[in-house]
Amino acid sequence: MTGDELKEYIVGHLEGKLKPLESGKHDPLFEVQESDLLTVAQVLRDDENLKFDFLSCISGVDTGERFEIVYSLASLANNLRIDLKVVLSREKPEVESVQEIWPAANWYEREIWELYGFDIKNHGNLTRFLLADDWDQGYPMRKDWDAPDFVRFPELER
Amino acid sequence: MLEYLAVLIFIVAGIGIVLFTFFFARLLRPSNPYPEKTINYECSELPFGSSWVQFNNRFYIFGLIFVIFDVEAVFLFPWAVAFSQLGLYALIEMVVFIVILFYGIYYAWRKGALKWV
Amino acid sequence: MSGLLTQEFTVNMGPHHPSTHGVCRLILTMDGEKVVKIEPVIGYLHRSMEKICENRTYAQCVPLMDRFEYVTAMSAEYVFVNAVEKLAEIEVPERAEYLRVIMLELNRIASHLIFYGATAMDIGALTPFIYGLRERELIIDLFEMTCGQRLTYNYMKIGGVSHDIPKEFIPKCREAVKIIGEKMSDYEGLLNENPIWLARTKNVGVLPTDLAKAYGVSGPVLRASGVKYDIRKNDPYSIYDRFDFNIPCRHNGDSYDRYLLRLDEIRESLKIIIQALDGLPEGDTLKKVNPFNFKPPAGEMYSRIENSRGEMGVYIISDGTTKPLRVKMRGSSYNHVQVLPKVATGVLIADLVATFATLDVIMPEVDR
Amino acid sequence: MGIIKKLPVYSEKIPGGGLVLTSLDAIFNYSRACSVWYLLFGTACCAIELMCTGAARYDFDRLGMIFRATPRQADVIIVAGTITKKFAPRLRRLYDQMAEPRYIIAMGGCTVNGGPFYYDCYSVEKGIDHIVPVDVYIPGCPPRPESLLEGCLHLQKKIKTQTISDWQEK
Repeated sequence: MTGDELKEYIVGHLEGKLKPLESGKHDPLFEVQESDLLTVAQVLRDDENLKFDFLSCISGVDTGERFEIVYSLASLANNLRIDLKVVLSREKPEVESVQEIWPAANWYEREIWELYGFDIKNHGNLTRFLLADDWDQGYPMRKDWDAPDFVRFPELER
Repeated sequence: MLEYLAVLIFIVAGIGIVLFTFFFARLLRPSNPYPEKTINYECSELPFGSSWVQFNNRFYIFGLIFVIFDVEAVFLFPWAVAFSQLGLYALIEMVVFIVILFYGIYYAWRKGALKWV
Repeated sequence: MSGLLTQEFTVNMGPHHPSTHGVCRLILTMDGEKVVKIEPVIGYLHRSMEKICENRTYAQCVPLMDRFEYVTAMSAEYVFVNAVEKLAEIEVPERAEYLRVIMLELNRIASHLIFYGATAMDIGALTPFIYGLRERELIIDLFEMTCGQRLTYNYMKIGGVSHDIPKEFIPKCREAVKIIGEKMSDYEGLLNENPIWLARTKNVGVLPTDLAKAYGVSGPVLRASGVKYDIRKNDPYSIYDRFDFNIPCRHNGDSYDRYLLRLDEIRESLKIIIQALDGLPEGDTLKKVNPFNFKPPAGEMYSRIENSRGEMGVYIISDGTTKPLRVKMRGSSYNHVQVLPKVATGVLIADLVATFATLDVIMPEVDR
Repeated sequence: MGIIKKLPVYSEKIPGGGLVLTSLDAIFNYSRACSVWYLLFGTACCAIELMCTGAARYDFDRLGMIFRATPRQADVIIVAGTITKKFAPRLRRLYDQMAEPRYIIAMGGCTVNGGPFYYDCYSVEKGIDHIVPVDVYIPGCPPRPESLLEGCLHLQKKIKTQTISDWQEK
């Protein structure tokens, strides 16, 4: 299935739950509401000729004004690859944990919780992970984060 | 009497060399123990929990059985070397020795000591 | 004997340990020699690469990608450069594509040779370490000849490769390929039928197929568990569809299969290199792009390639400025450490070390 | 450590004492310099270069340097790789657990002052000289095995200039 057929098939199959975005350059990118993320993920994994059983990675994104979380999925059986994007609210970013569908998500979500501060609901063990044990300076990967010893790369004027 | 003197010198020299190497190094090397140095090394982490626990000593039992039969082999060597001059009597003697030890391993085997848990 | 009352104790297989391939800490709850529970603690090499990439221009991110995965630095560079070229639709000249494939495959062999040496050293054999690294030096000479560095090459630029190969590269490369082809029999003769090696790795750390897929395991570890999936074949990038090579695949997923599979992959890579050397066209090697104000169009892109450890991916979001908005680096070792507790509990600690070695984990991919 | 502590004091009084002290220094320093055992320690990219230096072509054994897995038996830590804020206390503990006389070789740009991770980085220690006392710095990212060998030769020169009298304070 090429990119466009895949897009129609998925949009047709999951009527209204997700809409394709143009910013996905190479593989189809869909936007999903946070509420029906789990149902979409369940369908994508179990549908007969989709079978996205391989979760490549989950990327937390802070675009300066909004938070997003992107799931990159792949299907080993049918050689397909898509991305799912969920836009989160700026004040209280929280998202459902997709751990039951893809167990690989455990550590990715834990890392996003620690570096971005998204609250992952019923994840299980959201504990200190990558940062130093006595880290208390907030969520470092956010764009508006700063710290006393955080040295910015000087702007080289061209 | 003179021979015993040689044995005495031999013993004194043996013990002396051991003690010398052991204590002379202690005099020469710098020793500066302080608390951070004397915690035991656990992959650069602070050791937690205690290692004073009861554990399954399957290796210890195997080691014990091995030592018994290693010593048996030590006794076999002189006999095997001088086998031709010793004649029939030594042969019977050694066979009895081996049978007794064979009974030992049979006992350990039946008792389940050789079972790998 | 089994009715003994035995207590468990916890011990650190901690950040500084000869067999944790860097700084990964495993908190082990042990019952005598048997490992009851493993809890990996990572983060000792978390160098916040993704935060750094957000304040660098695209050309400046490439040397940083070398440090993301330094054993196969060429593949780390390639995955980033490939993503940017697809975002900006840049056509790479033919000769550069061939040079890239040659460098990628040479780097895969170098990485498998380090795997061969390090795994054998973890399990207790010291000679393979010297064997493996002796042949690897031949490959490092080739890299040094073209881009001047031994480990972090900064060789691939956006739009091609930075330097063309010198004259004596091709004969030296053919000679290196021939020597490694011959030395493969030494490697296999040393370990394949070695009874100690078999006892230490046969059906040790068996990773069933569904567990492997569920935990996002990829690369030789996945192919050793019976899933014949290789991104070079299933989702070909660059010019891999022009070369014919097959994908070794084994089925019982234990440490011995993972070890054998990587030796087979060295042979496949040798075949690819020979075909690429024969088909190397003439022409220029870089479609010049001004690195200082290079602005790819806004968009998002997840590019993934098959490096020696598994699927390596980069998710780039560009907002049309000279600096990427977000660069998410995906290393396959991240999933391999995550699957380790599921694979290596209830075994003796010696088997845990063998399993951890054959999963071929290196820490920058895990901690980034 | 009884006699050696008082040896410099006595040797000043005896007329030929200085000769005894310097010759003893020479023996100690020569034996220590020619068999510096390094700790098997590597966090990042420099560790691969350390492995290559330990392997067949750039052999460490020529300098008498053998890798030891525990700090108890090591004389020098070749800090090969980036030291993050999470790992700094561990490095300090490793250094503490080594027996005197002990040395530190800071290998690679990251250990000198943070290297490529100096700017925009929230989790890397900018250089290790405020964690452990460093004897030899080796620049490079990663430094070539030849420069690592040269660093070790510098360390040997440094060991050969030491005297017993300055052991007392360390």
